[in-house]
Amino acid sequence: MSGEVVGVWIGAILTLGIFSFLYKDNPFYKFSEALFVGVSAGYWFVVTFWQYFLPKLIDNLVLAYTLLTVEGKIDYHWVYVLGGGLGVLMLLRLLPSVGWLSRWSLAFIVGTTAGLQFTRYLESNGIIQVKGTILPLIVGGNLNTTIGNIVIVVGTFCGLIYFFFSKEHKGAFGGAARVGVWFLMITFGALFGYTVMSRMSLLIGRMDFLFSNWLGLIG
Amino acid sequence: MNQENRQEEKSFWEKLLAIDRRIIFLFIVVAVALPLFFKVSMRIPVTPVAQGTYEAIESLQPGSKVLASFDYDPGSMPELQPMAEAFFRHCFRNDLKVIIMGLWPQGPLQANIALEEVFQDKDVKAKNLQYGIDYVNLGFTAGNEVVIDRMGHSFEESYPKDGYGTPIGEIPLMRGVRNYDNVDLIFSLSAGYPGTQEWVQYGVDVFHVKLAAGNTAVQAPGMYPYVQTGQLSGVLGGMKGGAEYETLLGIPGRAVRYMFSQAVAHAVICLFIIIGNLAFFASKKRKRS
Amino acid sequence: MRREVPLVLTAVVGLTMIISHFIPPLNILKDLFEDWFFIIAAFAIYLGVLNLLRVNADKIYKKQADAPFGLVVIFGFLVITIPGLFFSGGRSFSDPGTPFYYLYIHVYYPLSATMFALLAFFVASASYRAFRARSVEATMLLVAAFILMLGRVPIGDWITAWLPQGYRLGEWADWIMDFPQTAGQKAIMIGIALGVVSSALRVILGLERAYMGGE
Amino acid sequence: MVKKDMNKARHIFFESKSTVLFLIFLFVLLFLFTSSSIIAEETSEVEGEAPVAVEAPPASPTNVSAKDIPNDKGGAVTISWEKSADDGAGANNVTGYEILRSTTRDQGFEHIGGTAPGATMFSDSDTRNKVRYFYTIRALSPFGISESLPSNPAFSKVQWFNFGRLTLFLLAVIIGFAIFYFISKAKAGKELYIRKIAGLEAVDDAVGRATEMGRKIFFIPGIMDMDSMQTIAGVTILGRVAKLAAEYEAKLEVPVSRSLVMVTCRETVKEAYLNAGRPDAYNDNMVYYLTDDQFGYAAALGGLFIRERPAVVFLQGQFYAESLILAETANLVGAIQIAGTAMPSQLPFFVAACDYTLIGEELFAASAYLSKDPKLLGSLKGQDVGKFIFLLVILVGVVFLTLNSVLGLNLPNLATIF
Repeated sequence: MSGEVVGVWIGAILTLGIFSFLYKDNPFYKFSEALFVGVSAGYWFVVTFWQYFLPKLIDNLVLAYTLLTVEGKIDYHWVYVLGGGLGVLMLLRLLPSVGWLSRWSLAFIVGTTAGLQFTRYLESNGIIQVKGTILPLIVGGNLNTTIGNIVIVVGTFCGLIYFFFSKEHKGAFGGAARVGVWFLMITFGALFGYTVMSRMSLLIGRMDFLFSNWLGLIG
Repeated sequence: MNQENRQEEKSFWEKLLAIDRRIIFLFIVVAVALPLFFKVSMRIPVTPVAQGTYEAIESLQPGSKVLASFDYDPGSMPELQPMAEAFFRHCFRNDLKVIIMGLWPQGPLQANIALEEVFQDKDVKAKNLQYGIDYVNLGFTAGNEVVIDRMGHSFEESYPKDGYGTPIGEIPLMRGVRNYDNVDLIFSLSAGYPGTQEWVQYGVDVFHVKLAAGNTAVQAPGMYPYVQTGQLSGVLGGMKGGAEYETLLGIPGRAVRYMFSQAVAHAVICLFIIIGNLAFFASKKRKRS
Repeated sequence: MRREVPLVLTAVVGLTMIISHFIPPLNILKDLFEDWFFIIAAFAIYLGVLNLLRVNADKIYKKQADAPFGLVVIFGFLVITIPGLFFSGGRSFSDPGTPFYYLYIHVYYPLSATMFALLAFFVASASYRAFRARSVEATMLLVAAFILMLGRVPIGDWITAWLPQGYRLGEWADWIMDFPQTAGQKAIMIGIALGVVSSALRVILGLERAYMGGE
Repeated sequence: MVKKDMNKARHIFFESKSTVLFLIFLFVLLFLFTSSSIIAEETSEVEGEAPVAVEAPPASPTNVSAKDIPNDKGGAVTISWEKSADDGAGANNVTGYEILRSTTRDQGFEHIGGTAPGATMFSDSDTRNKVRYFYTIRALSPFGISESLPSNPAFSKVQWFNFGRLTLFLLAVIIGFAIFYFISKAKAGKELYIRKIAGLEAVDDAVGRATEMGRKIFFIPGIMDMDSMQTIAGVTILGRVAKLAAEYEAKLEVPVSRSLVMVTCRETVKEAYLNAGRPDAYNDNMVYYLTDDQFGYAAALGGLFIRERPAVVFLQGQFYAESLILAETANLVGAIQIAGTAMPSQLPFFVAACDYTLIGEELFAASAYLSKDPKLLGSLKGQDVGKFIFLLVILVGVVFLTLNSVLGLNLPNLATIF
């Protein structure tokens, strides 16, 4: 038996192990699930080691060290010691007495995320989408575009009104907010349909694996 | 279970509502698996957004360079792999050069899996494609959207070497490719973060590149506003999107074959919602009276 | 020290990231912070892994009922890390042909794909037992979902074949996606953008500090 | 309640005339500045024509021009040219272009890069600032090469402000200013009005019902860690729910999936019980950790729901695929469900299966609404100012374009200015 064939069998057995949960919770499922938890943790461990830890931290420090020993100059790359230091602080959470130090690293992460997202979201999800909503409501000779533009402008406008918090939803304002909710609901309906589509596709993929790759029933 | 005094026999609807969910599961197994055994040729309706992606690639001149970002993992293979294969077939048929990269560690691997499949084709084999001249796989670089941003200045900064350790300066295809100005289209295949949305925000909005995409069905609806504003040329949504692409290309593949299962599964879900609601309202009415 | 340093750090880093978006020469600081971000994120993943191992080692040590599964978790972890770190050719560890790649394709992939495929079954049972047209809004949602689910597969066109071309279910689905759905998505996107902006500002200014554990 | 004096409150936004004037002023500025900094660029499309085989070098590229790339930190120059007459037309035999650079006009040109046929642009991102460079372009073909005349001299320089992002900058300043303004206003004791949020009105009743039935309340703060804004919002809502539970003497349980979330939730719930005057009723076991694993967590919660048959289930935070498993199980045991998340792909399942759902931004508003913290309420108002500006731009822009289209006027297109 070649490695490939063994591999397909391992895959098939694990697939059935997870699916057995649908009948009821059982040791076979628990085994597969525990294996999944372990393997995915290990997978990420290996990937982060080779692709983040080594190139971003170790390589930079090695460079700094080499420059120091070979050319005797103190290089800018030494600042990566600070980054590594913040990383190590993160691990201190495991020790209750100094666990609070990990807040420093968390603060750094939160700060960078907040700063990056601030400008990005305002531009791409805010300004550009607003620009894209500025459409003429009447397009001569093209009924479809006319209706489409009206729907987009009205929907976006009313949807935003729904999210207004400092004004009560009543009167014309409330009416607009209600129209906004309808648009949101249609959007959710579409998302619902697409999510179902996505999940079914995954199941089809697994079924096809079992019937064609493993059992060879489908040509 | 909840033992109330209402021991009187349950109505048909109540019994139906209390059905063991394993029976429901069984329906789904049958609905998905059985159609796999039939070869039914269905007419696949093509959506305008899928057409947009197809056109974006079709309109490129032979020799143009396409940067393909593979941002997904095996979890989304059934949805995105058919698109990946169709994409490579399309590019090779039209003599486009493909530069593969990944923002997800597993992405470039998925590209290799798709390439292996595509190279089995007779037409593709006949072209005798060469690594480094017709296509190149730069591999993965950590950094999410930051990579997109930095590539705007220089590809080499983010990808000094390709996935096999060759400096990109030594790869013929990469000669003269400094940044986005030197590629004609970016194709983003993505299953989440980082993915098409980041390509729009950090690539299109900042460097004004042309972008087409293929997404999982969960993600696709969120891309429509970007298509409407023109930030994105088009989007293929899920396995269905893959089937549309295969149809447009005239090379029906796996996604088209799966569509029968998909269709039956959708119909079954719709029936479940209808029956569930009928049963719910019927038994509620009865309780009230 | 416990409270002040993190607050100052968040503020300084956050403001630098924002300002450098407008002042090109400051990009160098932005790049540096981004690198640090990934270093810390890697450590955060290690923290999670260590936590997981500790919890499971605990289970085994205390001989809890599910101790054997604790052993499986640790086994699974080692089975992929040892080849991945030592026997898969260093940095090209994920190339086809390495042991790591083999485990990825034949163990990790089937497990993760099947986990998500389980959701197909849960969608089915939830659609039968939980998704109710309980209000006008929920009804609109379900109707839109119906049109999409049927319209996106050939069944939709087949049911509505009696309608003229251009008015069949598939085209309804296209129309919904292109217009009302796009409009709704835009409203949500713009709303979220403002939500993110204001939350980010609160965090940077130190007004929102729940992430540090309590007020 | 929050809205004691509705009329007064409604006016807060428009009340201070100077604020409004200031906003309008900034707004006008924004238009003026941006309209001057827009550069429209067009790339030409190429049509393939039947080739005419001529065995001679191609026509040379023309009109080579070079200029500094605007709004960057320097170190880059962009070069553009008109393609060879034999590229895509004529003999149609150009196989690519080569870009050469020199610091003098006549000699010393060195290869710095190449492009595919059809290209008309290249960026040289390896320049020294304030050094003058000349560029020439070579058209390559199987039958020889031909070189263009040198370009104008160009040098790269550092820009201290990215004018391409001026709109963004001004908007950020305005919204930031508005948030500041309302926070200080709220701190000064001004009561800010926030509209009713249906799901939150139901919280009191739900907690009361749990007490009546003698069943538990479960609060699930999502599956993400404390660095997610949604988890933070969820925890704030938990504080309010815990206080009510303490007052009504209902039984509250908070199973979580992250250790840091556990620590935070414990502190929050403890404080709420203290504030309600029932510190004795609190114990640490009310908040406990299940597992980090997504589906493991969902399965464990499913088991808990079935065994305990809670009266109320709160799902408030960041959820992913597990959302529908949770909603279905809670629905099955007949619990009242109050859900809230800003994850668009999970919202449909909550809307279809739960009694009340907070949608997107409402989740963030809820934490402010319930906490009545002036800082949070103030920032919500600031957000509304942003929304107001966006709505105004859309409205004015749409009216302009529509008038243009109907009456043939020539009003400015805000989409290109904004």
